[in-house]
Amino acid sequence: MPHKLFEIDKEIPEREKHIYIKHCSDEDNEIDCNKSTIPGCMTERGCALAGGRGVITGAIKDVIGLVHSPVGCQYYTTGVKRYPSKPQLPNGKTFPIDNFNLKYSFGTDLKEANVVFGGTKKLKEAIIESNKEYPFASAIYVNSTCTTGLIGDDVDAVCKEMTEELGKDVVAFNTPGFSGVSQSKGHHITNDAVFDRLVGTKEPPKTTGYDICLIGEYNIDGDLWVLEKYLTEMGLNILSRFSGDASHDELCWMHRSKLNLVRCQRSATYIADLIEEKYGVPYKKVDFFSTEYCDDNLRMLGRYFGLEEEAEVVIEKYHGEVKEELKWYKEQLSGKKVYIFSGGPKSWHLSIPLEKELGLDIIAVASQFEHLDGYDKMKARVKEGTTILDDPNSLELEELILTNKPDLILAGIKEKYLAYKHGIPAIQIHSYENGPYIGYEGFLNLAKDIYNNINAPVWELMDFESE
Amino acid sequence: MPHKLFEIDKEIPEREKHIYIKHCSDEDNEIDCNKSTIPGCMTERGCALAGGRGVITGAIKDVIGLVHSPVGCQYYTTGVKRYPSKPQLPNGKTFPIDNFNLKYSFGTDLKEANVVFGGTKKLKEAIIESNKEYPFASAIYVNSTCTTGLIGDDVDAVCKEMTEELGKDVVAFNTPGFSGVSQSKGHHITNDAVFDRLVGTKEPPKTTGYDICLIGEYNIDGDLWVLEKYLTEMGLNILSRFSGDASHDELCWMHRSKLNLVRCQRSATYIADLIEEKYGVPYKKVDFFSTEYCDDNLRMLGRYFGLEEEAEVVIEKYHGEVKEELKWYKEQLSGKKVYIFSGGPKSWHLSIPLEKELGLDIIAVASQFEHLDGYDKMKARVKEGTTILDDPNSLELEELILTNKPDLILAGIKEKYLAYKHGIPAIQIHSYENGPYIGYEGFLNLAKDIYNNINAPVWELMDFESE
Amino acid sequence: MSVNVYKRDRQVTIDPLVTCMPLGAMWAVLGINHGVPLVQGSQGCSTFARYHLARHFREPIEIAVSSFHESTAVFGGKKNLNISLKTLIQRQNPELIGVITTCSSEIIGDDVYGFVDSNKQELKELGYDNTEIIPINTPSFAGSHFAGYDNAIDALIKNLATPNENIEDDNNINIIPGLLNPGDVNEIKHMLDSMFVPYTMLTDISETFDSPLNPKKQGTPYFGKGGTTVNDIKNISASKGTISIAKYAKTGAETLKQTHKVPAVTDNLPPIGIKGTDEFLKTVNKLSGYDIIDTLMTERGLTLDLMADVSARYLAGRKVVIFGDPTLVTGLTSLVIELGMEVVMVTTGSEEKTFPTDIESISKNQSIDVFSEGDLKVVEDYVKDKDNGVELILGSSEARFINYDTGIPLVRFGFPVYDRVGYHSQPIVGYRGAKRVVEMVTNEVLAKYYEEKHWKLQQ
Amino acid sequence: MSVNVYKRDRQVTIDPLVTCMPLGAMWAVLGINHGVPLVQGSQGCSTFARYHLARHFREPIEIAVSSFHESTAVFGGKKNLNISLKTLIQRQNPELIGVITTCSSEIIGDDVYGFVDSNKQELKELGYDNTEIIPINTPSFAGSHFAGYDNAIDALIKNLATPNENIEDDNNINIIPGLLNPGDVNEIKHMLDSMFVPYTMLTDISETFDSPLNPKKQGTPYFGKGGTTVNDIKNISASKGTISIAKYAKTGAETLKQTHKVPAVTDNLPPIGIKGTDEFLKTVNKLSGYDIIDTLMTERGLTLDLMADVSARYLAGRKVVIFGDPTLVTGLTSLVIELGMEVVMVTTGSEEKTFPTDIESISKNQSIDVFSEGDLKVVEDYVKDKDNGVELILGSSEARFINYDTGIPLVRFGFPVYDRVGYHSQPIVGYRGAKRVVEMVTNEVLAKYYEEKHWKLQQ
Repeated sequence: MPHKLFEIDKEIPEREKHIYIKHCSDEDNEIDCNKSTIPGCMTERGCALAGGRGVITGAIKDVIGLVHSPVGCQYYTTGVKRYPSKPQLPNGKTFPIDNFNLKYSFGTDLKEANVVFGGTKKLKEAIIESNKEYPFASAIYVNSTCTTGLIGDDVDAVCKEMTEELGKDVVAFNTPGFSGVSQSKGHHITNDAVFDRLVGTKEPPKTTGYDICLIGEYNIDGDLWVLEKYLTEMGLNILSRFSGDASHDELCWMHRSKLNLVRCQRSATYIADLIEEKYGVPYKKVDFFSTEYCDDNLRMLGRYFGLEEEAEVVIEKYHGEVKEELKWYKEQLSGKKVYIFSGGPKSWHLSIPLEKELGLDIIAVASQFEHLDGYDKMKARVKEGTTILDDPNSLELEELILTNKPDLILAGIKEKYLAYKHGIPAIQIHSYENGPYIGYEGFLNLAKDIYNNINAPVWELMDFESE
Repeated sequence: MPHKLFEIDKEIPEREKHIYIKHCSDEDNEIDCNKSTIPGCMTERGCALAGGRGVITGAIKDVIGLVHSPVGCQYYTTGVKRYPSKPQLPNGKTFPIDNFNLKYSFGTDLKEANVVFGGTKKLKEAIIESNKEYPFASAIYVNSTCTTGLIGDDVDAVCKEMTEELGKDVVAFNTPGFSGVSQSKGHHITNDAVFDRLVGTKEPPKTTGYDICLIGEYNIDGDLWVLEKYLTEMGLNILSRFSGDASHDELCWMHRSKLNLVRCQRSATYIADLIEEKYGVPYKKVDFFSTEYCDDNLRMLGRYFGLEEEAEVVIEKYHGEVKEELKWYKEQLSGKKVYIFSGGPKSWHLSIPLEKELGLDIIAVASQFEHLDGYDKMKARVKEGTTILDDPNSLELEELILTNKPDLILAGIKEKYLAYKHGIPAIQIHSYENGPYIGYEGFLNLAKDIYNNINAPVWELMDFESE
Repeated sequence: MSVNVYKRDRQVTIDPLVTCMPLGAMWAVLGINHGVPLVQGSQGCSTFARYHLARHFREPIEIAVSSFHESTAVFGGKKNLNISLKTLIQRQNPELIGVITTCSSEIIGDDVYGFVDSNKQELKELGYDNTEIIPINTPSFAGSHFAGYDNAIDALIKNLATPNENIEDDNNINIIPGLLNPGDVNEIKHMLDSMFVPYTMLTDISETFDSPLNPKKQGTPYFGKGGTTVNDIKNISASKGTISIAKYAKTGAETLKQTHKVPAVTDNLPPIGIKGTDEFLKTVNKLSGYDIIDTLMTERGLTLDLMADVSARYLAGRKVVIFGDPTLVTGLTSLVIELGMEVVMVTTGSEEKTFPTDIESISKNQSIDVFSEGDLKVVEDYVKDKDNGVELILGSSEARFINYDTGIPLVRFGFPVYDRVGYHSQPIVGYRGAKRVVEMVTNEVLAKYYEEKHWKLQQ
Repeated sequence: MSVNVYKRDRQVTIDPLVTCMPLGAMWAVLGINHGVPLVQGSQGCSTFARYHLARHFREPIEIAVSSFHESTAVFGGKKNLNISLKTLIQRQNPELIGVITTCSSEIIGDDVYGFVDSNKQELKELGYDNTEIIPINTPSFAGSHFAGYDNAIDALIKNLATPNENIEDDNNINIIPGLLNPGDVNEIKHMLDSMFVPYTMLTDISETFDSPLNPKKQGTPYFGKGGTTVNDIKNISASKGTISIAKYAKTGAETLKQTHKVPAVTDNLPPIGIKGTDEFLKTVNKLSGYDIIDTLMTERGLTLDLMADVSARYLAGRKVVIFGDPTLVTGLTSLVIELGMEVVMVTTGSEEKTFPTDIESISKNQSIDVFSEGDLKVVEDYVKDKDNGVELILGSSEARFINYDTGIPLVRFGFPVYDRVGYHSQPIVGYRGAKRVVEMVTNEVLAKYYEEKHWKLQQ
């Protein structure tokens, strides 16, 4: 009986199929996933707009991101992600505003009249005005939303018209919040739109035999810059990024990459597939969390590009820097029980590294919006008896805490403070605490954050009477 | 009956002679002043150490100021005055520590054993250590205090010995707190010591026919820098300062000045007299508070040095800059009643300017430690009926507030908050609020502070019921 | 002197200062003891709001959603709501569920009133009749979160307040706080407690948004501590009066006046600054008959004491921009003027009809630029225009980059403040809140404008 | 782990962190309702102290002086004292005069006890017998202002506490707060009030050093509001116990124990941080028998909640230097360690025998450098030594130039704080004080170490 119905779920037994306890090697049991959430069950999932503008296009440094919606959708997607960007552009110029993507959001702030009479006129004006305000922006990305989806505004047509009028790309992303079952749908829509509308429309200033494209790497808290350092030092050239610290132009010439590396395989394999299919550019799924995966993947790239020695130099240098410290942290952390609840793939990225390299005991893994392929990887990478949850809700989190008594939870901001209330340390694994978390130094940062969270003296002070 | 006994003073009738109401032209009535304060009467006066180290030597930028005392005397004189200094030295070098005079105080922190067995050994060690810590200090000034005065430490002898040992000036200032009736005694002692021990011991790198020495200007909140600007622009050369923003060496060559200007005539006329007597350098008492005095005194200097035209240029420039604004302030402030309670001469410096140039009504003036010559000037510069007080105490201030109902008090920090408690605005006239207060721009600063204090909306909010 | 009212000359909103209606309704519902907001809409509508509330309060924010998907757009949201209510009640057994509509549910024409009615019946038959279910209309495009809050409070009052025939006449005062932080609500409670005035906070987020950490006492499912009980709201119809602190949240007070004859005071200055707090206390005194006691006058005196110490000396004439919640901006403008500072520009992000005249009535001899329905870009352009000589910004963390780019100090208040800690739990209202604001303002001025001339700080 | 105790290797003091004994005695006497300190010494001894207290509290500080001059050195201070007492009593009619000796009066051998006795007789004959006159020995060279405070409290207790035969046994607790700020004393009072414990504060500067501004109610001659009454002190001999918050101020508690059998608790952690406050409340509970009520536990939980939010995320391992009052430094060291930060160095400026062991007992696994009898130069050298990696300074305004020169944030506490406002009126003791410290520390860390990577502040 690998599935498990939580106590709190007795009234919603359909949840049983979403929660699985790993048992021997039974490969057949499928976890129910990527399905509609039970209404009112206190899900942690978001919507397609979050997946599109929030996760992907919000990381691009030089575009005007315009949300066509009542004010809320724009408000909520304004500068909330930890997506720093540098103003350097691939043409050698400097974008006039630092962290433009974090600083400015644009929106149509639709009012009742617009809903009744349609919002396209306001959208056009907003596009023109935005462009006037920041004429140096490389492109304008327009997201449609629940409201504009439902009232039937033809955002594609407006964007097409505006592209011609302004002489720069104005791109429509049709991401009404109700599309699909989670933010995952927004990823897919955005992948498709970027591919359909942009990829192949520009050529890079120059190409080399070592050009790669980092796909699904959003530069959370500087992750991308860590990888960029390793890859550049071993001789590769980052031709495009999708989409952390990326410029608009880079997306347009992703087809010129020699190899695409897919970092977040949930949100961005789509575009890698499409590019491979249309342009024949191969891709590799890569994993740079932890020192071992980092070693492996850098070596793989070394082999692929004939840069084996260069890869070893990079590995020796950066792995060497963290080895001793990680050893110390492993000693401190051994046996501590951890529950990983990521948005998507971090639950399978991190399970083995945390166990092998930090001695932690992964007792449960979960994801908001993974698909079956992701759950298969999760299953493969956890030990017997580990609980795997799809789209767990707040009440399940609480039951898991009280039943399984983890020492630490890796989750998002919504779960973090809930865990705290039950006396359990929690780290924000979506946006990190003191990241970056990728690569060698990133894994050390993660180890430090884990150590500091578990060992924060405050947890020993909970009880007045025990003093 | 020009003297007045305050109601609160009925048990200490000797106070009557210290409080005088200006009447017609009776010149003969002397105000009792520069006498011992009645014990326990809540005087605002300080001690000789305050007058010596606090007022005069604490302004010098490049000397180690060492207080030979239990820790309190040092503690209390550490960086408390608003005496900024610039690190530039007359030899063209830069003193390695910015605002050294504000940042560091030195002391012997005498303990019981030192009191019993004498403190000179500790003093020597302290001098040697201080010098070792800051070998670039130009000299070491040692103040004796009540304790070291009473236990009979021969500070002069120690300083003499140390001067030889260290090869730099180590100067004794014998300023026990009980010397004299107020801080005024400390001024005198310090004037004498500087003259006896330093003046004439060095020669300036070069001299000109326009060399002057600013005596009794301590650079409160940057006052000196204002005057320096005017004087330099009209072609004079500030050869020495006594002692704001001064270097030690400047004091040693004060005798080479062509003319000494005495700014604070209470604390520093002594040394001007001594220099004139011994070296024949004439001095002028100057007054740069307000635009009119500033005009007059710059013109006087212009005549003296044959720089009449240059003086006019400076006057036109700087007086011109403030004229209109001062006019506006005068309109706003006309008729507001003011009580000036300064340490020394500001009570006579400011009375006419505040009336003539700001329209204020000076209803009372007072001083902590003025001497008879000062009170004569006060008397001469106030209108009929003005109350003049010598060494007024807190209780008299309260009676004056409740009886005469001033709109503003210019006084020190100890009186400021007491005035506030009775709902009366107060400006710190010793150390200023938003100074500098001297010169044209300084007078405008003072006008602004007066205006802002009187018009602070908070004074209209005192009464809950009136709303 | 006067205010100069400017309207934004753009259609596009660049960095909005407000969000849409549902958030205000969630806020209101989360002030109910064991209250759960249920968003009738897409998952983003709850998740985004939870995220934003969580990062401000650093607390768990439990908001349910009926998870609209494509099919809902076609078939309507009735089924979603049915399942949601049942799931919520079965699993969490809340005292109250606020059914909060969204742009989606409103556009597709969901009849939430009808849905709720039929559901209540169904649930009753299933034996679940302990939970109040309150429909709240908050079509996102119809207003800001302030309006959403107003609708929610009104809906709670309309649906819960029962006729006062059976309720003994009491001395209760109702307070509609508006979107105040826990620290502010606590300060209002402190003032009322000091006067021994019984009150009902409509609603009370002071503990639900700022709950103590005490795992041993923490039950499941999680509910924040405190909140106004459903019963308390049922009993408000016999109150002595209702004070709405925020003008944008006066509808509930008016409803209560119309339906139950409870006097309503809805047009006062908020209790921010001396005058505002004076006015508030006098109103409480007038409505309740309870005396304003000396401890409050001591607090007043302590604040005045600080104001006297700092206003002429450090603050006079310094130019200030204030943006945010219209009530808070109005109150802070009053306080900042009481400090002798110069308010040069204010904006609220939402269109509040009386805001310009409110500002004008407190502007004294100052000339203030009022931007109606501004956004952060309006603030940024104003602050970065050197001709305006802005020396201080009062606003939310939204202005962090303006502060970062210009070095002009930002004194944080209101919502959201996420780049510093503790702000939500400290007041700006009341005399003690005023004192805190004066401290913050002065200390920022000292650090920025006096530190470079450090000697001025020596006494 | 351990502490490394260093002694200053200089005879010379560079920027002292303490002043001499009389200031402590003045502080104690100013905590008496209508109490006046009378300094038997030179004018500087009162004026300097008034200046320093005034710039910290921004309040009138009325301290009398008997104005020693040269003649006094020759003839002794008897006449000065006679006149002073008469003048003071006639003009101000205080409830109590503390006659505070100085280096001068002690060196010339003034017998203040004898002087006061003969004066009392004289004054009685003149009809002035309402004022208590308490001689307090504070020879400046015999210790720091902490010792002066201790002497004063002890003198007050010795001279005023009357045998308890005629006093009904009561539940009173005595608190000797040490040189705490008004905000701290108020917080202690808040905790006791919450528990309904009756208490006598020995002495209480909470209002005399922080008086409300209310000119209409302000009498003359000026006395600060509040303070402990002479009568209250007279009655303490029947108390349930005395808690001395500061170890340097335990003599009075011991005296009361010896003379009146009042239990004394003098060796606890101060109520700073969670453990310290827990310990304090348990002691109060134990001595008084009154329960620790839930509101205090809520405050505790709110502080823990903030600590959980910030400690691992922003503060863990950051290196801190703390200097100042030994009690406050001990308490703050405990709190800072509770935050997961690393205290690398502490110093007090005075020589406190138990300070190193106190620090050691709370050092947990940290290695802390303790400088016995340090001065500001010790702090400066330590902070400026890059090898020490100091990231934060907790101390008084004295460290302003270290902050100015290095940019390392200074979180201000204690005495004196004159370059910012409001600090004296806000607590660092108790759970709420701890919360305030955590807020200040975290916000300084965020501004200094996170602002440059601003994106980290977005959630």
